[in-house]
Amino acid sequence: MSVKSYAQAIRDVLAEEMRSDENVFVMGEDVAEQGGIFGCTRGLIDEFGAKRVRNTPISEAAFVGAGIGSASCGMRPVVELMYMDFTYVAMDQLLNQAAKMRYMFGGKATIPMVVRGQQGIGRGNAGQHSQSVEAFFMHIPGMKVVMPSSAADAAGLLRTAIRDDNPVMFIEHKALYASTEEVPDDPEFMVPFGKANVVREGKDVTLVATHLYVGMGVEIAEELAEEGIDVEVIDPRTLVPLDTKTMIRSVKKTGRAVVVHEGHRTAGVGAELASIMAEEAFIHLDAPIERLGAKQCTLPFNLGLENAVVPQKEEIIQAIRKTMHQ
Amino acid sequence: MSVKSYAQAIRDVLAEEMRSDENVFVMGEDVAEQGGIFGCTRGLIDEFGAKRVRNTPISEAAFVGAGIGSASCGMRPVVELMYMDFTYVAMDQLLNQAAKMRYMFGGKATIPMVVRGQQGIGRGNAGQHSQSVEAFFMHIPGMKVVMPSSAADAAGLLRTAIRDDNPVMFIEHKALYASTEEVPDDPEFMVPFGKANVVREGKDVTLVATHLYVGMGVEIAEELAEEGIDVEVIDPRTLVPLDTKTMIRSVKKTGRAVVVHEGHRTAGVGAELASIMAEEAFIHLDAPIERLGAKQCTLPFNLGLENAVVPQKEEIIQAIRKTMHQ
Amino acid sequence: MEKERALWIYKTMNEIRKFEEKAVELFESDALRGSVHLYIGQEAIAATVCSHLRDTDYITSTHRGHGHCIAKGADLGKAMAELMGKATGYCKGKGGSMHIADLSKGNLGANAIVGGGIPIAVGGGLTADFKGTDQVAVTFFGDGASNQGVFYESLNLASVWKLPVIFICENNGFGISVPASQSTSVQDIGVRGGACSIPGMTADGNDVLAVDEKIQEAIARAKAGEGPTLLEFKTYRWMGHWTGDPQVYRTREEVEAWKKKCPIKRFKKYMMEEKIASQEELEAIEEKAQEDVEAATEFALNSPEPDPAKVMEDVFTDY
Amino acid sequence: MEKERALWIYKTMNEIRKFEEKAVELFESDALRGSVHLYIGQEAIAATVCSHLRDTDYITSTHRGHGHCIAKGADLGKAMAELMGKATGYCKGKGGSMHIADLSKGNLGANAIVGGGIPIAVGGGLTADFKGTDQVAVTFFGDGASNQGVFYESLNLASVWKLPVIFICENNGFGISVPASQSTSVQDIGVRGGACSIPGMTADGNDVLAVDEKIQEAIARAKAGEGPTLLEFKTYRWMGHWTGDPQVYRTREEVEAWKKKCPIKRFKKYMMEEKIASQEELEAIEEKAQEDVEAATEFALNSPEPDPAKVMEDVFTDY
Ligand SMILES: Cc1ncc(C[n+]2csc(CCOP(=O)(O)OP(=O)(O)O)c2C)c(N)n1
Ligand SMILES: Cc1ncc(C[n+]2csc(CCOP(=O)(O)OP(=O)(O)O)c2C)c(N)n1
Ligand SMILES: [Mg+2]
Ligand SMILES: [Mg+2]
Repeated sequence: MSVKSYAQAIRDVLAEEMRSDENVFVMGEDVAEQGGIFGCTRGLIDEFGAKRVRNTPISEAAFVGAGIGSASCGMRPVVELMYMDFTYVAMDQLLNQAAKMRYMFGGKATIPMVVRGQQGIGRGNAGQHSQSVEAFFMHIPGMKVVMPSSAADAAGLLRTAIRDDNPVMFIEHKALYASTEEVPDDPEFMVPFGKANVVREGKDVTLVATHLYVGMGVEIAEELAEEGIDVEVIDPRTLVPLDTKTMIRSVKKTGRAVVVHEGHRTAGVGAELASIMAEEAFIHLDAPIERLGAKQCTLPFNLGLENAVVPQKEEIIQAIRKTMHQ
Repeated sequence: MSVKSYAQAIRDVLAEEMRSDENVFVMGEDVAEQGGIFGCTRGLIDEFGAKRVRNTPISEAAFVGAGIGSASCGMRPVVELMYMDFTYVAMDQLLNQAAKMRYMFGGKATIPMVVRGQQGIGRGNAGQHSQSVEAFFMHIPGMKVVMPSSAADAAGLLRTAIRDDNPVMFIEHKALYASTEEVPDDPEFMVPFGKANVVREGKDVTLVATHLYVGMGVEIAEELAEEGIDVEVIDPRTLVPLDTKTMIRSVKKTGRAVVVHEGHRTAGVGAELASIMAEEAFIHLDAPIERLGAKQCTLPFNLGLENAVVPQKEEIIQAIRKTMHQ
Repeated sequence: MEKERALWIYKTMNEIRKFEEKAVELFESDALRGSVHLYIGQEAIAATVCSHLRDTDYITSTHRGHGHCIAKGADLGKAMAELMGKATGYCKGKGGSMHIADLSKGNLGANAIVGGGIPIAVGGGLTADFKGTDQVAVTFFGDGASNQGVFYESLNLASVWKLPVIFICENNGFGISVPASQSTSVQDIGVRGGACSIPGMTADGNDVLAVDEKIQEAIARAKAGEGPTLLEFKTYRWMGHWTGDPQVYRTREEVEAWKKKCPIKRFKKYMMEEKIASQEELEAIEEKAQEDVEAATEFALNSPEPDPAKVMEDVFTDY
Repeated sequence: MEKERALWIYKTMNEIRKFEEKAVELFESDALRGSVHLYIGQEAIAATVCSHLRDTDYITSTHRGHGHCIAKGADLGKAMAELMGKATGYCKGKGGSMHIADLSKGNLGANAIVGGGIPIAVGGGLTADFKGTDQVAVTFFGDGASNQGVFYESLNLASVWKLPVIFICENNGFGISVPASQSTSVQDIGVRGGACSIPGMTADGNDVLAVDEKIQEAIARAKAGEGPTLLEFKTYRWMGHWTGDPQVYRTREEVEAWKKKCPIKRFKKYMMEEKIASQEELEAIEEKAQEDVEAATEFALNSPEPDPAKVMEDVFTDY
């Protein structure tokens, strides 16, 4: 075990996977000398050279497309998108090509490509640099969708992603890069897809949370424990495939659930998670499921406004309390 | 009143609005001499000339962007996307620009642009020409989202869209173009946004449906009426703004709901609609809300496979029966 | 041209022509649904270009992809079965006409998104660069596609990385109903290579020999590590954009004039004049192509529909 | 150059420079958050180009937009307030540095998506075409942006429609850390106009006079109905891509060499040599610019934070 940041964990797995498989390579804007704007490819160029650590032009559609092509020819590209907001300029390559090729070709293509990058609030990047995009990729079938909420998960899930034979959207969060924890040194350490993490067990209410809200959820659980509310915190880790079983089992036990994420609330991932629980645990529910997400406005620049848009700790606590009072 | 097809209704409103407002113009691929691949701009070039009925290069990002720019300079563009699947090549202009500009600029820009086109199954167009895209535009705030399910609605909603001062995604369905009904001749006929259509009243179960499923829903309701199940069929008409009141009022009355659409089920619009009803009518619900949508695979070419992916009449009936048996 | 290649090209052009004529027939008799975009009139390009490619070389193709697919070695039966959406088709009926791929032959796929396949071919060239092989990647696309941003991005990417990618623009003068003059700001699309320091050349796409000359140059450049080339071939599609296209955008005379420039007849005449092959030899090839298409059609017609129970297969490799 | 214009340009360049120096100061003292991309070193371009534009002419700008915004007539106080996210800022604190727009002055907005503003300017030119006015639309973008597909699509669209759009590429040699040589397949981005039959010109962006000459030509073409022009101005950004950029991609010497080519000093020298203005006059302008920036900063610092209760306003016009 080594204590590492989330960014460092990502970097180390990239290096290890590039070492063990010569087909793995990295491309994206500023990934070479710069080591990525958030440092996730730092130093890779020194070890692996400019061929396997490629700076790209600012042409996301072309380099995602080149990733797809190279993957279908046997390479294992890891494509960095600096901000997930830039998926929009490459959406055709992501959703019409990468996600659909295998299926449309009747299983003839195999596309072991990872598209990774960060999203979210926390740096005053405003509307075009703070969005959460997971709902798109969960909605359109064909890509796996991963959302690591801690350094160890980032490491274990990224290794699984790189070794997966399917296109994977690996969605990091900018405000998590500096977070640190113990990460296994084992170069085979993998976190499987489709297995939710029950971060904290509890019997009164189920809190399903992603990214920043996982850590915040645990804090909240500790606080509420003092007043006798026992919160079970679940991090789905991967949205595709989704571990519905763990969520359903939990809500059947607790009879109450709160879902929280940073993406917009309307037609967001939370709607899906809440619907699944409502469908599968209907008779066990003691209260309506509470659903929290960003308000339906663009992410604003000003910090106070930004905080007014995304769910705050106190709101989550209120939501939990609300479910308890019914 | 005149009996018209859905395509003709669209064409006529375009002509009328172009006649009454010189700032309205139409652009897109094949909209001029060809009159649009589906005939929705047929003959407009003869009346309005090549300046106001513009064929574009196959450059969706550029001409959607030009639409945005012209709208923010005072024009009222109606931009045709031949297939909604092509939103993906213009997603940045749609979701990062059109949807966000007004907000990011603190209310300084006004973007009266309509982006219209068709989507969906029914012509064996396969994976890249059969998708439903409404969930994206419902999720990211800033564009209104309209889904007409009949010729009269197409006419009334399109006029409202063209006169609206905000960007509107006007989503037609290819399999509806030939459907006909009486359409008011009144050149001021408008269907307001944010008002659901209770297509058929009923007291036993609420069926919320969009596009093709509205008509099918009515058929189903007639059939089930014979066995004593009284189905209320609701067409939201616009997803943004969404008439939550009508849905909630209905489900409070019936205690049962089924939601059906052609877009993918996972993280689809139905998840949002079901969640809203589950949240707001929790204590009134007698059964879990049933949610139907396309399976999580790409839309296949073969007709039998296509039918296996999108909800079929019999499945909807089963879902309704299921809610009744709880 | 050497006889073996010439005969292969002639066979391939005939297969494409007859395959498509059959497709129209089937479409009109409702044995076939969906969009069928015909390549008739453009056969010289796919056949000649692919005569220089090996199974290990890559191509990406378009909505008008039958020609490329056949020229890259597709089995006619599996291709026809796919057009009919049968279980025995290349895509098990899941893709149809616009999505045939055969990675075992280096065909990375047709594409229903205009321009969508272009960067994917760059990925093929990138793979060759990584592996240090002498493979080349060819991407076919139309004049209309050359106005898509991703075409340009791909040119630039292939250029800065000096990849063995050959960009082949089949300029048939229209994007559906829109004449190139209304949509495309240059006369010769070949010049667009200049925006990315790529040699661009324009030639007659109905002339096997002209295509042959240019593709050889481009392949030589690619193999010598000199990077990508942009080739524009002027041609014409005889049929409507889709079956049932009212073709308001052109005159019957224009179409007839182009039919006189039939690439197949022209090449036949050349081979006979140059004594590369006799009329009998060539007619035998024509007949054989027709027979093969008939057999393919039989196979397709007699093939089963896909099983709806398997509709969820092939989304992912593992579930 | 005529005195009035020269003095305006000089004033504007100084305002931009001092505004940004202040922004750095504020950023470093934590009075300001987010991404701040500085225009220092490139001032000649925005100032000279905009000296030829009226309020009715349109521009679109970039992530590095303070210069364009100020040159297009922005109020320094409202601009500074926006950088601080204050309620009195151009965007009421909702947009920040990368999203300042002022449609009343023809500024259709900065943009945080590289290339995102380019087609929007085409829409400005399209409007002029509809209305039959002699307005022009100018879009500023970087060398890196010239590799985005939408740049090329926009060139083509403006060209086929012969719109009064002027494409201005500010080539500062880098896209963040990536040198143009690694990402951009041409030496002179001006040549890219050729891909769309648009005249492309390359000139020294640190020389007010060179910029002045080219922009006048382009505007004349636009007003004469001859369509778009692509202008490339070579320049350099003195500061890191963002505040805190470690700048691993260049040497201190390179930066120092470019600082010697300061566009402001160079123009000052020219004006004095040509006796367009005296040293005193120019120093008065410099001082005034400094004072105005100080006042703007005061205004911004003393402005209130936006009210979180109003966060849902401005999504739509009507709700
Ligand atoms: C991104 C995108 N836009 C539009 C279309 C609709 N469409 C299909 S084929 C076609 C014309 C393509 O023209 P060209 O590239 O010249 O190829 P051709 O059909 O002439 O072979 C269009 C507009 C599409 N499939 N994809
Ligand atoms: C579509 C997109 N890709 C990447 C980025 C990240 N990014 C911001 S600025 C920049 C460099 C832009 O370079 P250039 O166009 O030369 O402008 P400069 O910053 O040099 O003024 C990059 C890559 C972005 N904002 N948008
Ligand atoms: Mg064409
Ligand atoms: Mg630059």
